[in-house]
Amino acid sequence: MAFFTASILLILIGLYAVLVKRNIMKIVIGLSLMDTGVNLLIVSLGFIRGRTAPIINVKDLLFNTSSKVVDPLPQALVLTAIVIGVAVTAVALSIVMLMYSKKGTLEIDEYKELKW
Amino acid sequence: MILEYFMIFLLVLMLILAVYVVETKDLLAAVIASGFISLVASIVYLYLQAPDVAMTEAAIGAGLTTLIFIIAIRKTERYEK
Amino acid sequence: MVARIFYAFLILLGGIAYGLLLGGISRKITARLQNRRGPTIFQNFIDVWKLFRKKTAISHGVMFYLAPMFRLVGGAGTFLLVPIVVGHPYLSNFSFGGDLIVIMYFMVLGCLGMALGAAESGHPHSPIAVTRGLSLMAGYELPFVVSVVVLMIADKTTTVEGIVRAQQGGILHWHIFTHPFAAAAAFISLLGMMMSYPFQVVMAPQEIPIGPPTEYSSSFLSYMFSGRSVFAVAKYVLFMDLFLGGATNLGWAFLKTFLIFLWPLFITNVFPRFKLEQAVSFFWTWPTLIGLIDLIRIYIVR
Amino acid sequence: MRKLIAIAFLLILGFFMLKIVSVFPFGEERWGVSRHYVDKGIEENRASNLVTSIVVNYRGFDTLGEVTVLFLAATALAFLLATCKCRKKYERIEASLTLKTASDILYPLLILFGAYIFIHGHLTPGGGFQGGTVIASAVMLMLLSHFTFHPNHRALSTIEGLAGIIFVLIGFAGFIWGGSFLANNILPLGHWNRLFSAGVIPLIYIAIGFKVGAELSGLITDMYKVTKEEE
Amino acid sequence: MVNPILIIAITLASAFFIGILQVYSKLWARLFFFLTLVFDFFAAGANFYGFLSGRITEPILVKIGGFPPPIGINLLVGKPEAAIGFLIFTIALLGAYHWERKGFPEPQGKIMVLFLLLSLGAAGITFTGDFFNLFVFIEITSIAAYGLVASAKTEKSVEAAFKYMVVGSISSTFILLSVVFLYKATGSLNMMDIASRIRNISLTPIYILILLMFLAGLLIELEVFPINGWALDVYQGADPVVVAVLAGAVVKAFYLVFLKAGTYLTLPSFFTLSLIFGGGTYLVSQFIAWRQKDVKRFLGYSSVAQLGLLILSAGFFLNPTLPAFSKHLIGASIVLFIFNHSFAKSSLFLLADNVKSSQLHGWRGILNKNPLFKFIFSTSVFSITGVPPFPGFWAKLLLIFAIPKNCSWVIGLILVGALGEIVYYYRLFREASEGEGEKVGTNLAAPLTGAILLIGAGLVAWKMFATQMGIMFNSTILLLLAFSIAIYILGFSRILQWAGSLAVVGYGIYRMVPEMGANLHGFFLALVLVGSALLLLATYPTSKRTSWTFYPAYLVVVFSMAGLVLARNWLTLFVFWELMSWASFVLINMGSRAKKAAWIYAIFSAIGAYSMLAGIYLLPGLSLTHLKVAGIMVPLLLVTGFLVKMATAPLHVWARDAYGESPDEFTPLLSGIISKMGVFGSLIAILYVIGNISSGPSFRYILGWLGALTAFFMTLIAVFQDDLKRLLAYSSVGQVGYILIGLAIASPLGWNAALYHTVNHFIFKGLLFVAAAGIIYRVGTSYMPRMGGLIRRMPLTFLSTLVAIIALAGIPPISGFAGKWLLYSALIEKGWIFITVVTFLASTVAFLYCFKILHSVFLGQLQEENSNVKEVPFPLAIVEAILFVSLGVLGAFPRLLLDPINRVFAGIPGMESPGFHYEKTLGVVSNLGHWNALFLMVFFVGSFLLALIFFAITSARVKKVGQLDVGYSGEVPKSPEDLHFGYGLYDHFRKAVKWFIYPMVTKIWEGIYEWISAFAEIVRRIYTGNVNTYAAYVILISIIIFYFFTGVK
Repeated sequence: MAFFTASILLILIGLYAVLVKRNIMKIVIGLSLMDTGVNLLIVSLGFIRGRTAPIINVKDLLFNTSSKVVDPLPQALVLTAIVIGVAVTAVALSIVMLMYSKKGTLEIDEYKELKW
Repeated sequence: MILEYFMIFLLVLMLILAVYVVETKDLLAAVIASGFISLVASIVYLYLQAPDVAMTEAAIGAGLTTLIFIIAIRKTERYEK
Repeated sequence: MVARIFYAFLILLGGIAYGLLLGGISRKITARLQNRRGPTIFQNFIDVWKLFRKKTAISHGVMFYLAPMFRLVGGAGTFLLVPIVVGHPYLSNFSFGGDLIVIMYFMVLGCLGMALGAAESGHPHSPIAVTRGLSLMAGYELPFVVSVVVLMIADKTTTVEGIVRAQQGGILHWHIFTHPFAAAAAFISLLGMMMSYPFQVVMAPQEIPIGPPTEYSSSFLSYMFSGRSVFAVAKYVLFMDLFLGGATNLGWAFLKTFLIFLWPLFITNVFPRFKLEQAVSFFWTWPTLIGLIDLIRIYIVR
Repeated sequence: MRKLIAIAFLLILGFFMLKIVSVFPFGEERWGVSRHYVDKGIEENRASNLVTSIVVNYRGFDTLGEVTVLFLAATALAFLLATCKCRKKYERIEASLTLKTASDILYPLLILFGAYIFIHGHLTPGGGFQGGTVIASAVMLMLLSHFTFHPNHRALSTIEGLAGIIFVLIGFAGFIWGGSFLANNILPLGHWNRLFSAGVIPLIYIAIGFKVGAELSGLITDMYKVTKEEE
Repeated sequence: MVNPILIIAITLASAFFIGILQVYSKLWARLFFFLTLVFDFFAAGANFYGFLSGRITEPILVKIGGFPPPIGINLLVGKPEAAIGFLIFTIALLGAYHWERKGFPEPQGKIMVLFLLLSLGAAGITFTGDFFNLFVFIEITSIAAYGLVASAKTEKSVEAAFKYMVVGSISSTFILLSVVFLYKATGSLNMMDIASRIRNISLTPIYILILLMFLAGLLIELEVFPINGWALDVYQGADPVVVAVLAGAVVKAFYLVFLKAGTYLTLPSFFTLSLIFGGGTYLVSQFIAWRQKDVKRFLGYSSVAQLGLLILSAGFFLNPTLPAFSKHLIGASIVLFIFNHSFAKSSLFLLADNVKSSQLHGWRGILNKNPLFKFIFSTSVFSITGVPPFPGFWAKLLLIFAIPKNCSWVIGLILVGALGEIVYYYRLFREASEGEGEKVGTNLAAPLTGAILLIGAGLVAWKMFATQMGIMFNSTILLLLAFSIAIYILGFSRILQWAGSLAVVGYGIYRMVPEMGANLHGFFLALVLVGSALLLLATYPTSKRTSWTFYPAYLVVVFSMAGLVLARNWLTLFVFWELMSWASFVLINMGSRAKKAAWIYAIFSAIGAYSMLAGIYLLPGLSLTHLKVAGIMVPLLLVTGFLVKMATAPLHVWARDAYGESPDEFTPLLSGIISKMGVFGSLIAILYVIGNISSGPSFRYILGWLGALTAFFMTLIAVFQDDLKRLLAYSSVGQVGYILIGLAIASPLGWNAALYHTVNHFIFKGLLFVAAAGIIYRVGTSYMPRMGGLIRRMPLTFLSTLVAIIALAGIPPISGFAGKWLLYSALIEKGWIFITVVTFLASTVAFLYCFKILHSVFLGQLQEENSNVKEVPFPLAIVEAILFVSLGVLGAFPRLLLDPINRVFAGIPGMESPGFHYEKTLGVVSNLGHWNALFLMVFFVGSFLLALIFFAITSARVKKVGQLDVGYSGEVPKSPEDLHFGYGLYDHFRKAVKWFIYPMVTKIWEGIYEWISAFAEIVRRIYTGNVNTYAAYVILISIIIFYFFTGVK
């Protein structure tokens, strides 16, 4: 349960940065924090107490595998999610750099041209 | 049992670091700290029997992400107003 | 039919003569009231004849030329559509041609003709007078319509004959007594129709010399004059039919129309003049309200 | 005030999330379709690493998408920063000789290590993505230490493109000869826990390794080379 | 059939390949790019066609890796997926082509990859049958979209991209989490599998919460209010091409996911949720666009609103209690909406790309300089706002009639929103057609294709759904409508077009003769066709403009009116009604100063049409027979629609300017015949619906009062008009008020009066407007004080005008009196005495403006600048002559018209006896009075001639004098200006009635408009432009959803 709580808190802290921080770089950092939290949560969801990693490198594991390993699917999903996360971060950072090159500031208040 | 307490310690550490990341004015420090969070997370993944994820998180989350953040901060500004 | 047309022609001539006579009488009475001698009561005949005999007449165009005919036909038509003596083979005139609605709209024809001719003259006073006249008409029409509708509803007919028949059987059956408020409204609006004094805005002597026909002269004017006279008589007869129970013979007709004729005459000599907007506002309030009393009564009782 | 409102919102949101996860007790067994992956995985794919088995075969289509995402990110970044004029160049300090020498030595080693990771993706933890990242970190090391290091952009693009195409082509091969896209029955599956086993899985992971390595290297280079013209 | 995996794999491979190729050769990269898109287009098209033609019946299931569904990922392509896939690649191809012609931004290779992967991602979203795979494709789409949105690299575009990125990340986090939770809860990621598993588990609040989380993530992508700030910013800031693809294709893919989620996840509150969010978004967005000054953002509001409507429809579509037929209709409507919106909105955004400024004032007048642009723009706007025969119209119609009666308030919501849409779209229309604008870019091929696709889709929808809805079209009418459109090609020569139009109308009359006059429908048909033919005759010479569309639009109006009166079914009537309204909108908009008028006309037309539609919806049946309805709502709604066209107070606000400023050659039709369609509608509404409700009599009494008040106030206001056409406009409105009174009486006499006056009003008002057109053509102004004395130059026009005016005033012996007489008789017989009084007064006041027309235009002094004008052109003179002769003949022989009217009514129960009979001496005799038209005519003409001859013989020599030769205080006036009394006619009267002519109703309408705008202005402020706020809204809305729809407290 501690894992769940911690990862949810991580998500929330990340979201907090998105909601409150006025620096766009900080917002991107918050998003990446959120990603970390989400990944942690997913992996914790796949965990089964007392099981081993889903790598069948010992003969013993070959039989009756499902009673011996943790759920590999969430891990596979997280693998994808992490890569996607870094991709989003990269694009986000390029957008931030582009924004900075336009106005020379990272303050969100300067980026309110589009509204209403 | 000790392992579990250690894990809880790590989780708390992550949260503290996360708060630091959010609240510090120094973006570079924040990025380094968030990389550290990923590193801690990868240890946690090991505990959760997810070596693949642990590797990925260490390589991508802690390494690559931090790196591109640092580059981006170098190209923009280091301190939050 | 030929006989009928012939008599109608005679009656029309009589009507014109009566109208001119009444005009003379009115001038005489006005003069006497103002401590003047005044012209003779036949002065209007003299005027018409004099104008008619003038050597040249000035015309401003086709409509200007045709307007007096319009005026005369309009007046004559109105006069001939109103029965003088209901049921009389000749004195009921051409009342088969139409009912009260027809009469009320036909009345406008003469005015329209005159307005057209006057307007074509190109004299600025003419349209001023015409617009005043029309505005005033919009004013007095409302109380008049209220009372007419009262009568139509009360008698369940729109024909003049029907209304007259409904008043038979004694003086108290006259609408002036059975529907006094409606009658009052109508008689007040008669003041407007006759352009007697408080409502004398069309031919305001100080402002517009003689009203619409400013540019008219000689024989044109004589036609105009005749038309106007017979038009006035038509209205008196109409009022007689509507409110005073009609007439059983010519004598009554003369008497009643003369009485009606006297009413605006006296008012004329007592009151000062309204401005136009005052006149319209007046008509749209007081007489209308008075008429509405009877209208509402009818609406409820019906 | 804003902070308080934000915290209130987030706490409520967190409450709901906690509510959800509270029905899945931590560490408890709860199998879904993955039971099939676990029980039949070796039989069907012969890859010891079940995660790899899932990532590359059962849910290989996701991975194709994932590769695409990375490719997309690299492309988008290259596109966006192509004309970006960011902050002035830092005064660059020439790296020390130690660093230069060490990175010269480490560079091939790191690349080799990365290659090892993705080649053994079906046997040990790690795979194309992790290996690719290690390769990219080698490139980064060189970038930092050598002032004049310029990865060949054309080569990088070509490698990443070809690797991607190879991935798709392997899928097509499955489509043509194996009956369905990405089918893992066109090559002999081999024996469990051997390097040459698991059919197309290692091939795909190698392609991914190359692709990710090239992409991330390119990405880092693109970001790193963005400079503002001297004013 | 093309395997969907091929589409995705080949696109992917070629994206990678372009990545290589672009390094070496841009040309080859570009070539390859288009090759891929074309392949995709044809592949997706083949699938869609396969489904449409029935060659593919089962959904295509693709097992990737050869694993059966729950194990492996699979693609599932059914009919909807195929449709959306086709749509995505169509739009993508159009967008790519447009971008190519405009020039891709550098580096080109990269942007092409992004573009390709964006469409690929959307297609993946559409095709996939697996939730996690969905997430991956959403991410592909999103990242490509972030890059593309920023691609313009302007300050605005990167700002928009950033906001999009932040909110999009939150959304995908929600989706990812909920997918994983779903996996934990059900043990599967496959959509179908989850659907079957979820049916087996009880829906505890926690499961619902998971589903809601997924939905919340989706709702962010679906741009629901108020978490759509990012979307609007994207619409405003990004390159229009990107926006076209986003709004046209990508969003539709998300919408399909929404539908699938509703189908597979069996969320109990799905209906409520989609109703609240869809309906709310729709309604709010349609109104907050009112004050928007930026065209792209404004189009964004519209997109958001359309999406809201789609979400709302989804709620109904997936409602299990819906009958099968309704479900079918809603499904069709959703498809139509999607296609309509995609094509139209993409076209509009691509058009916006051609205009330099995206500000509203930057669009000023651009339609007038760019005919092709105008065509595309009008087509798209018409389609979006739901004008027949475009798909938007059918979509709206299908949707409305599919919604069950117990949810009828939703209809209200939809229609009110649609009204808001009309207001702002036609504000744009107005702005864009006002004045002379500048040339715009010529990159129009792609939007043109979009517009053509729209038309095609509309016709297909017409063919597919009209009969299903019970809409029946007379084939002759359709043929004639086709001819009308075909007339367009004669546009190079105006006279040819005119002659062609006459031929078409003539042919129409020839074909329609058997239908004419037999009954009510035939009566109006005769009026429409014969009347229009006459008025058409008078259109040729007065126009100096050479718009190719005038005659086609004119004919469309004519034949849609013909179709309208021939309709035997309320819906058919409605379709033609809309066609007529919008074709006449086009015509009104041709007036050079009529842009505002056309706008207001559009708004009021929409008010009328939508309330009519709501009324039709509430009717128990659609055929034109006696229908039993409860309550007053239905008749009220129905009649409101017709009253708008009759311009009855308080719905008359549009009339003054629409009549006054529309092209002179069109106004006769507008006043003479189009307003009569309102009469026709009210007549059948009273006959079939109002006659059957218990409060019918009092309802009719209110209608009567409306008519009387309209007649009175409009007449009064007409007196003070100085513009000829505006005066006639008010007069026309007032006259139609009389007709309404007659209709409301609903006695034989009253309806006789109404129909008589209908025809008569057409004759004299048509004549007056034709004369006005001729006069304005000759004199060059419609401002009456600058005319005068024209009797000397235009005797024929004067004569016919005079006769028309006498008819208008209702003075015997001209025909106008008949209507008056019948009307008063009916009123008095009915006992509506107060209405009688008001009506009488109104017709008295009418004399005032009648004189004004005659005096100001024809009499008085001829102005110097008009001294050389000629008689009106020959065709107009002919029409005038025909009409004025018919006025005179009808005046003498009213039976020529009364007999046909009686024949019409003979078939209607309760109306067999006309309420009057004929006698030899008394003429027409009613229960109350009589009137002998022939006698009056003979008497009048006879005595007039007699008097004239007598005068001519006896009177003195008549001397004609010059126009300045008047007795003027002894002075000799120098110029006509000194003498002409034109300005301020009736100023004295104005003082007397100033309280009555205060434009209260106009002020009220303006007040409503201002109030809504101001309110919208306030609501709009929630889009602060700050990304923190946007994120906060997302969280807020999510927790609200979680709180209210799960039961977890």
